[in-house]
Amino acid sequence: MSTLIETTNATPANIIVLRGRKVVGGVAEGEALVTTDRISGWGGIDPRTGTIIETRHALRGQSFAGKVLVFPGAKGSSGWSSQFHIARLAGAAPAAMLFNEMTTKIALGAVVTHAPALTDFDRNPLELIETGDWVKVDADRGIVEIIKK
Amino acid sequence: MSTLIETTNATPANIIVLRGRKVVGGVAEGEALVTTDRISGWGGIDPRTGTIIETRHALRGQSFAGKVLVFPGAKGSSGWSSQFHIARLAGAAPAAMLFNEMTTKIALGAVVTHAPALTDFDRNPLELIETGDWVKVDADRGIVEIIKK
Amino acid sequence: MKLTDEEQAMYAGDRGVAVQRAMDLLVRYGEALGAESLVDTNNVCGTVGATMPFLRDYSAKHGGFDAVFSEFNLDSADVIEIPKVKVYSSHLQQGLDPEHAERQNVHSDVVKIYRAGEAYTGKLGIQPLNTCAPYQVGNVPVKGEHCAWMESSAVIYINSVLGARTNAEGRESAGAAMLTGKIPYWGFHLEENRGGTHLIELDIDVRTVADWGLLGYYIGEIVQDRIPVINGLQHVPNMPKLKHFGAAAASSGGVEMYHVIGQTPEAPTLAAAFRGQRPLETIRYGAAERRLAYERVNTTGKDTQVDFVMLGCPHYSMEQIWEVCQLLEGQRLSGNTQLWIFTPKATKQMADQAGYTKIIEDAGGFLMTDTCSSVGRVMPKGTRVAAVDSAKQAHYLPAIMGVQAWFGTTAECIQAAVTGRWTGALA
Amino acid sequence: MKLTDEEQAMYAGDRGVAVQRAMDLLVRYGEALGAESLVDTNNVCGTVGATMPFLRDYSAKHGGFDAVFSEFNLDSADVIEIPKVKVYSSHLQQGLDPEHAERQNVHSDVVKIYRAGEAYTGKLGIQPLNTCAPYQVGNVPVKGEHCAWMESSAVIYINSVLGARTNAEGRESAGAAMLTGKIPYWGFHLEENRGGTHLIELDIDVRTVADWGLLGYYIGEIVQDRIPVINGLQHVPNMPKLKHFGAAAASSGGVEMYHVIGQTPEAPTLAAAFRGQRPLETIRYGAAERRLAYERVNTTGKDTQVDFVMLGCPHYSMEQIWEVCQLLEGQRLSGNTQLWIFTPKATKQMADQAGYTKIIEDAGGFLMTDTCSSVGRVMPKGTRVAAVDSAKQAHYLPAIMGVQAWFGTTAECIQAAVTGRWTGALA
Ligand code: F3S
Ligand code: F3S
Repeated sequence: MSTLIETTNATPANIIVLRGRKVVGGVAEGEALVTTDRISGWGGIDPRTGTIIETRHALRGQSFAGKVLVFPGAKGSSGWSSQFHIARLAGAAPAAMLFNEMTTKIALGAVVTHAPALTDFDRNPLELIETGDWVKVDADRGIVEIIKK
Repeated sequence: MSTLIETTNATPANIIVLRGRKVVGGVAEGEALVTTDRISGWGGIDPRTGTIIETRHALRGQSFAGKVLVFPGAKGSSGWSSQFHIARLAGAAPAAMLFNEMTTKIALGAVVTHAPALTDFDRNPLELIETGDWVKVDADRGIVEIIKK
Repeated sequence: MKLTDEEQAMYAGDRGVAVQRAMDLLVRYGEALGAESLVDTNNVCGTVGATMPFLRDYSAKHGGFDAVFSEFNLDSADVIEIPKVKVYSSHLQQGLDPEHAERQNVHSDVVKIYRAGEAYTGKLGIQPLNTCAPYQVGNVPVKGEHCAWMESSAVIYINSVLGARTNAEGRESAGAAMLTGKIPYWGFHLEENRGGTHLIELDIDVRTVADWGLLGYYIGEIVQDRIPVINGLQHVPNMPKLKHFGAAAASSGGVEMYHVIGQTPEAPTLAAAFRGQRPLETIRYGAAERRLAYERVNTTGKDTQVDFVMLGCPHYSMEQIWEVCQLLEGQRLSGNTQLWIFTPKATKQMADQAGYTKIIEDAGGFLMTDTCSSVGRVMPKGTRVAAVDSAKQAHYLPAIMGVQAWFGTTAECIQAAVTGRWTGALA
Repeated sequence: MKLTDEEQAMYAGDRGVAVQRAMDLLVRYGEALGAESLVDTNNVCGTVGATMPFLRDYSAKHGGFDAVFSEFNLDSADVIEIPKVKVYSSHLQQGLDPEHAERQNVHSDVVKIYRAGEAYTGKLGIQPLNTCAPYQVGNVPVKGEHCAWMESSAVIYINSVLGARTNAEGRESAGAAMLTGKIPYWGFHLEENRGGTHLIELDIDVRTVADWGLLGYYIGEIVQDRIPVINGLQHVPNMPKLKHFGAAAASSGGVEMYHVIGQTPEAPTLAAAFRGQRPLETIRYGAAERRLAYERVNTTGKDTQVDFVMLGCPHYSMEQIWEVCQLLEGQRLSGNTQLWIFTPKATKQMADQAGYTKIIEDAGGFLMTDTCSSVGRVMPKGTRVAAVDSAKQAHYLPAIMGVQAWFGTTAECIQAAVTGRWTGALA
């Protein structure tokens, strides 16, 4: 698998590779769930199912459990980390998290979610990844491989 | 009496005349009690006797009841006015108050003491009045007459 | 991250296992942030309660409060014996009001857990403020004080209004800070990150608590987690107004700091507020924007028959309780409507003493403490439509409890409580 | 003085007799000050209690609480019926703790008056904070808020640390402000009077609560009622430190406002603190000055056998109560020494809940509320020598109660409570 993540010029046409900074180490892959809306933790998700519940959110009703969650960043209550912490213990955490804006909410949330997480990308993942794409994340090496659906 | 308070060049040698700004109107006279220490109200005086009680105060143990109190100004607790208010009701208020430094403590204290009071003098009363001098205060006209002992 | 000798010793385990786990979390967290070091803090506000169902189950399965603190405050699956906290630590809001448990549909077993938790945290030295507004009950940080606070409405208040320095911490980082007196030196702890980013020009007067709430709700949605600078204020606000403003801005966006020119302590002038930089954007706030905010915050309100009026988000002050009493005195609630008002326990003590609790109860309402409807998920049974005077609560209550929520002034809410009908409108 | 139309109407009696008397007092007071106008205030802190002997007698003779309010809050010998207050009004400390009345040698008749007064003021809408530290229990003014507060230690705190604007009001002006929402626009309400006058250069580190108290005591005596500006701070203080500093400076002098460069909200720089003016004087504060302050504040301390340890001036916060608990836990007081700790009632509620009151009582001490030894003139019978950790209390207690007072750190005071001996010394 690791060879696929090499950033060679030989990358197939339907594969995009991003580089970012490690927030939480580890390797994971899964289907992308992408939103340009920031995500609230407390009052924004149901941690037992990983479902977005915020009233006017684009992903309302969808679950990130097992997905590679791609989003701009965190907002709202400081209950962010504990909601994602519970989601992990409930088995409803994302497989990985890719986000653009660093905040304490998301840093701590990612740390306690124990899922690989990256930020500070060379290109904007929100523009390159669509919901349904298959995404492989090697946070230790700072590499994301996107296989377009 | 009012003629005595005219500021003519004919003022006798042992009489000094000061002009100040009215704080509380009225006319009164009495023996001066002078201090260059500021006075605390609450914790500084015993309002039932008008006695100064502050530990390291120059007038400690002396009463201002019925005296023309000459002092730089007020200090300490905001209980200032209510202590002088009680002193008035207890019959232990000064006959008049002459002071240099305007503060809310002393303004309100003078108002509720109902004794004539002046400030903003043309010369410094602390330098011209000594304890024991006889002092006539016409606050309505802004005139203080000092008869040296 | 660069650690001092003492931090190294803590990290190495020389100060005990709990402190070691706390340092381990702080280092992982600091590195995730990209922080270069930790900073000393002597003022931590967090939550360690174990009354919500998931945590109760965890506690029962894994060995009680120490297990909960280990997992949910230190991110440690091992159960560690938790020592007394090292620094001044306060507890934020809880999940229920133990004195109104039955009314809140909380089982007496849960109240027992609450009481046991209270004794546990008391012994650890965590002050039971039990409120989202610690600055209303004695924890009032000073300008420049490095804090480690959770609770977005409190974070934005102390950063902006008091000039203290905190990021929005989480349950785990606050727990780790309590045991170590350390927090990542990042974000709002650093002077260079406290300058404004967006200029908000007020075209209308913002004067009432409700108007401050609308302004916050509007701005938060636009600036998200950046730092708005408000210019053109015509009246000096007060604590309730800035409290509602901040809570709203933190809810619709993720605002953790703002400036008000001539008002907040780090914004004597525009240049000072922006730290000499140019605003990224200028946003005008006038009658149209106010209306838009009003419509957005009222997104879920549909039915005018109101079952439930919820006040006290953020937790009410004495001044606000008195205002309600003045509106309510001598009236009776509609038979179909309940009124719950939330305040810190310490504030309720004064309200009891002043006779205000009785005025509220005589009208049929209740003054509750320690929690709120969104955090405790506590509402009268069968509530379909709620009325609130808080943009924050209007934002969260529908999402969390699946009800409709009307937002309006306190007077409109009391009116709804008395008549059972929502008649609020933008004045 | 120039009055607005509404002020004229109040002054003319159009808003009732009580309001007319209030305006009459405010006008006399404003003219005494030389004020040009009044300013609106929506935050008044005053006292209206009637438990001290002189006021009890007055009340009995002249017709109860309205008579007391008329004379002592409005300077009106006529007894006026007092209406509800017009603006947000809080009650400061009282003359006794009704729950420790017997221990404080207060007769049960006086407790009855206290309780009746509580009901009276509650109905008027005066919040029973019952503390000298309103900012610790929910009344936290914001920067620029025009207030009308009494209590010198609170006045200096909100002016300096919070940037609110108040003069040191008295009982009468606070009473008049409650009914009118007006106070003379003079002194610290005006920007031009808030600039520093004296520069204090710190040559030593000022870090502990006791050291802040000494610094305040020293400065107050020198600058009297002017505005000191402290430069050279090495550590950001916190609420307890600034609280003790201000209380001390207000006691030894009449300081109502100060600046700390880089710390307080109106003093980002020296130039800002002095509003561009030059200091009248520069004062250095080093080891010698600290020693002098220590000796002065300990003027009355002679006998090392301590009968009474009094803590909580200004009223303690939860953080300070916890500190005492840590020093005291598991020990017993000396049989010859009593320990009374004063805190706001609302704070005690939290201390009760956390188990801290019990720790203190188990050691033989008491946590009391609403008053203090100097204000309530309450001490254990036969006290000759007291120990305190407050420079303000060390200043007033000997003058008011005729006892000796030792000043030292909180730890030294607890040590004295446990051993019965004063062993404090300047570290
Ligand atoms: S905890 Fe407080 S800020 Fe609002 S959502 Fe609940 S009342
Ligand atoms: S009222 Fe408070 S400031 Fe001290 S003198 Fe008494 S404790």
